[in-house]
Amino acid sequence: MLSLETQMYILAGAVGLYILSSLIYAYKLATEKSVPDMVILVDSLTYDLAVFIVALSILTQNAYLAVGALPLAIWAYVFDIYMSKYLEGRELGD
Amino acid sequence: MSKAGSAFVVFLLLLGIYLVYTGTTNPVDVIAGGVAAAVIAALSADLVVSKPSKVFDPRRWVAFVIYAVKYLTVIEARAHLDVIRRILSPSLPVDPAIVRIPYAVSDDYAITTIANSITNTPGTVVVDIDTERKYMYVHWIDAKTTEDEGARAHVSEEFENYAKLIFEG
Amino acid sequence: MVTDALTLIGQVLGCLGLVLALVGAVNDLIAAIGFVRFKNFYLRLHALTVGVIGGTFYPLIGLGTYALFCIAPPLGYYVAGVSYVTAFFVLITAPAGSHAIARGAHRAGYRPEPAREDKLAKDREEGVME
Amino acid sequence: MMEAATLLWIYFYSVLLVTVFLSLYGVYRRPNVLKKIIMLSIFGDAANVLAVLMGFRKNAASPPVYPGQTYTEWSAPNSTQLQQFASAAVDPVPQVLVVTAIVIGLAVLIFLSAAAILLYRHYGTLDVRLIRQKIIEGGVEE
Amino acid sequence: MSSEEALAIIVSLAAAALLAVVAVGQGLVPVASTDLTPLARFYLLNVYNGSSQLWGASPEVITSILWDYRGLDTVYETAVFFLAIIATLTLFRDAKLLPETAGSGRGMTVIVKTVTRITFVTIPIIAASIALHGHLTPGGGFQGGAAFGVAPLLLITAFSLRLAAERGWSKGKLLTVRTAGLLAIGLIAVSTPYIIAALGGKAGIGYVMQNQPKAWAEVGWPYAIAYAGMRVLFSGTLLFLNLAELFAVSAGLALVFTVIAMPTEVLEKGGGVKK
Amino acid sequence: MFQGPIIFGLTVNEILLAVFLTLALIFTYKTLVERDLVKAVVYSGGEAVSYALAFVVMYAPDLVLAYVAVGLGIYSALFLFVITRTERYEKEVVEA
Repeated sequence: MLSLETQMYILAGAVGLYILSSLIYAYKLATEKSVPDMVILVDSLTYDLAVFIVALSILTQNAYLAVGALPLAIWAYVFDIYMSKYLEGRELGD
Repeated sequence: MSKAGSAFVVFLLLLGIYLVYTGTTNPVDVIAGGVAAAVIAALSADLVVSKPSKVFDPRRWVAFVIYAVKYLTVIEARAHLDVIRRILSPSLPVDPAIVRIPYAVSDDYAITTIANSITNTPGTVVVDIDTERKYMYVHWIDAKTTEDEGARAHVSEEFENYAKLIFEG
Repeated sequence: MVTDALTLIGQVLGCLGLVLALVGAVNDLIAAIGFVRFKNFYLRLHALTVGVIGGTFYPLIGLGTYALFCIAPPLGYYVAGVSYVTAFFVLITAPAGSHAIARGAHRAGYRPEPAREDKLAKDREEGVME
Repeated sequence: MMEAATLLWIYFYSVLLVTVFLSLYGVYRRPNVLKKIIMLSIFGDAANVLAVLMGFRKNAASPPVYPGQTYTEWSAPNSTQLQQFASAAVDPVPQVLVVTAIVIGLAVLIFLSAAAILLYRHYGTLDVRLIRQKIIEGGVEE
Repeated sequence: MSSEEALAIIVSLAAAALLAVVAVGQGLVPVASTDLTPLARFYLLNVYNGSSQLWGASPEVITSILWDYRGLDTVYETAVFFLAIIATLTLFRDAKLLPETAGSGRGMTVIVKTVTRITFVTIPIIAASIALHGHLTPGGGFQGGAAFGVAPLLLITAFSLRLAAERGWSKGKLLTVRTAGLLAIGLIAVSTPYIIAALGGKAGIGYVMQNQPKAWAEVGWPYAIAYAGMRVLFSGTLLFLNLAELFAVSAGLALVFTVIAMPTEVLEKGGGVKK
Repeated sequence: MFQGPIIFGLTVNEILLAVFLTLALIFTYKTLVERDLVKAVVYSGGEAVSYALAFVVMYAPDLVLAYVAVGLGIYSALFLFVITRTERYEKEVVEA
């Protein structure tokens, strides 16, 4: 059983770690050279920030902030699909 | 009959997602979500489910639950610890190879379950799939063997057994 | 009495969820380190998997459980529902996305190097695989 | 010495203005039409964020949505609750404008992309310098 | 990086910093402000205040402003969206969506296809949830429509445009849905005077885009209905406008993507040319 | 209402906002100087994610719903549609 304060400290720690890793991803994204690497970095960044949103919404006690997590997670997948179809060298509607 | 059955299955799935997503179970939401789910299911259910009778088989559900629990706890934890150890150890011990793994299922969902299970365990990623010759090409971070059957025993045999129980037959 | 016990179980589950979220954050950091250390696209895919399943799926489940039991409804249910649906989508879409991008990369000419063997490239050169 | 908060807000405005200027520079100076379109989309996004930033305030703690209302289990708030809500929420007006702006921007970009495809069909290139050269060489197209 | 780019960056940095400092110094922009503008305070205090004469009956301030206080603006904006899509269609007016010319039908691998099947049916239900709860939680017609717009793109990319054509998608059907959405918005916008007339009141009292009754126009849409011991809050016109907007935006986006995803030859030569 | 810790007179949201706006600026710059338009599209995706998070910390969940769908889901597809039909590389700027 954890006290409310401890719970908030744990959440704040998680939020901080997510920000740290997202900064690493962003750094790698800005210095990366090959397209597939960049795409999976955008993926990682997006998934990372989706959890960050939910954690932030619980931490700031604003439930409605969490609504952004789902679009971020789904549309990272959509982005993957476009990019891979482009990399295969085919038209998107093919 | 089959069409109505698949529409019903998709309707249940969509209604479940709607209710979980909105986080309420009050009657108005059930009605509104039900109408929306019924419209979508009537328009595009044949894309998703072709044999609805399979869905109402309790043995498949038991196998699914056992598989889900085992996969999400034991298998994932083992694979995660393995890859995390590789990432954090200073010498970066990797021995990658793209191996060819045969599979013996034919249902789309079974294939997808196997492939997603392989990809979702860190250490193995399905790079390509050949549905005619029934091979998956898997990038393996620590290739213990490059033989087809040996790799299958290491990587996908368990997933395949459960996928057969859940989706085939 | 029974409701007290249920509340206590809920609190314990919620706290376990929080711990899961913290573990997930550490996993995500490790995945980021893996991105830096691995020098090859196909190896980085494994770090991506750690980041997606260990760093996104499990924390979302944990945070959803916490919201379900430790935040007053209806807002707690709302957050929990969003988290669970997001976790479900991550579980089914993320592997398909990595598979698609790996396939696209292999077709675009990115080869896994170093690698002990590349049976896909061999088979495609021989023409058995389209 | 200014407060840290004031400096930070000057930094916000500076960063957004730099983004706006850089994207406008891209629209003006990059030769490729698609690059111009991409930079135009970034320009619109930065302008949107700038608008929303003006409605953001330091002691905000809630989005402008009264929390906890469902279809059936609802009760209209009393004036105390409303005052509390209004003292915590951010400014809704820029957000409303930006919802509109996002959709309009999307429509405009769809049209511009379609036009870019037709431009390539007509001239065989998206480079505005080459297009200009072709127009000069071949006279005015019919 | 060329010297010109460096110069542009330095100039824009300096100009932006200068502008920001001047704007802040002159008090043109809020800086770490802690209070609201009077307009924002008015909206926040009145939108969900049942005792106010000017309330919008919705806890979602943004949707309420969007469709009630600034309703006509939003209707025009939907019309602009409509016209932009019409303009895009006229650029490719000869292209026809036929199964035999719409792509090869090969699509991507079976894994992506199976996952996309599930995703394709679940994105619309998420969009419906966003739109149906638009007056209660963040979301609304635009957001739901934009979310839905990704589903046809996903289907077209993962399978092929051919599947969409074989499933009976056509420009005509999508245009019909889109036009029906816009028409519904228009009808709801002018509905209040007619409702008053139909109820036997004096015609011409209600105004365009009226949601709740006002002191000078005493008839409006109800904001809730009582049924089986519940009071169902649907905020007058807001729910219906959100739904109509969802149909208009999602069908419009699906239409423009099916057109723009056609093979290049069909797009450029028009008609259903054979390869 | 929960306010969070105040660091040097700054709230957590302000600090996060600074981080995300800076990220968006970096991605904008990378988009500007990138000659390969596919990479430019990926960078604009990163920029869209940064701005979406900026909207989150500015308490605008409505805009997040609209903007993520549009910025990451639709713009990137639209640009890739144009790239597949036209050309991938932008030519160097030649001084006149």
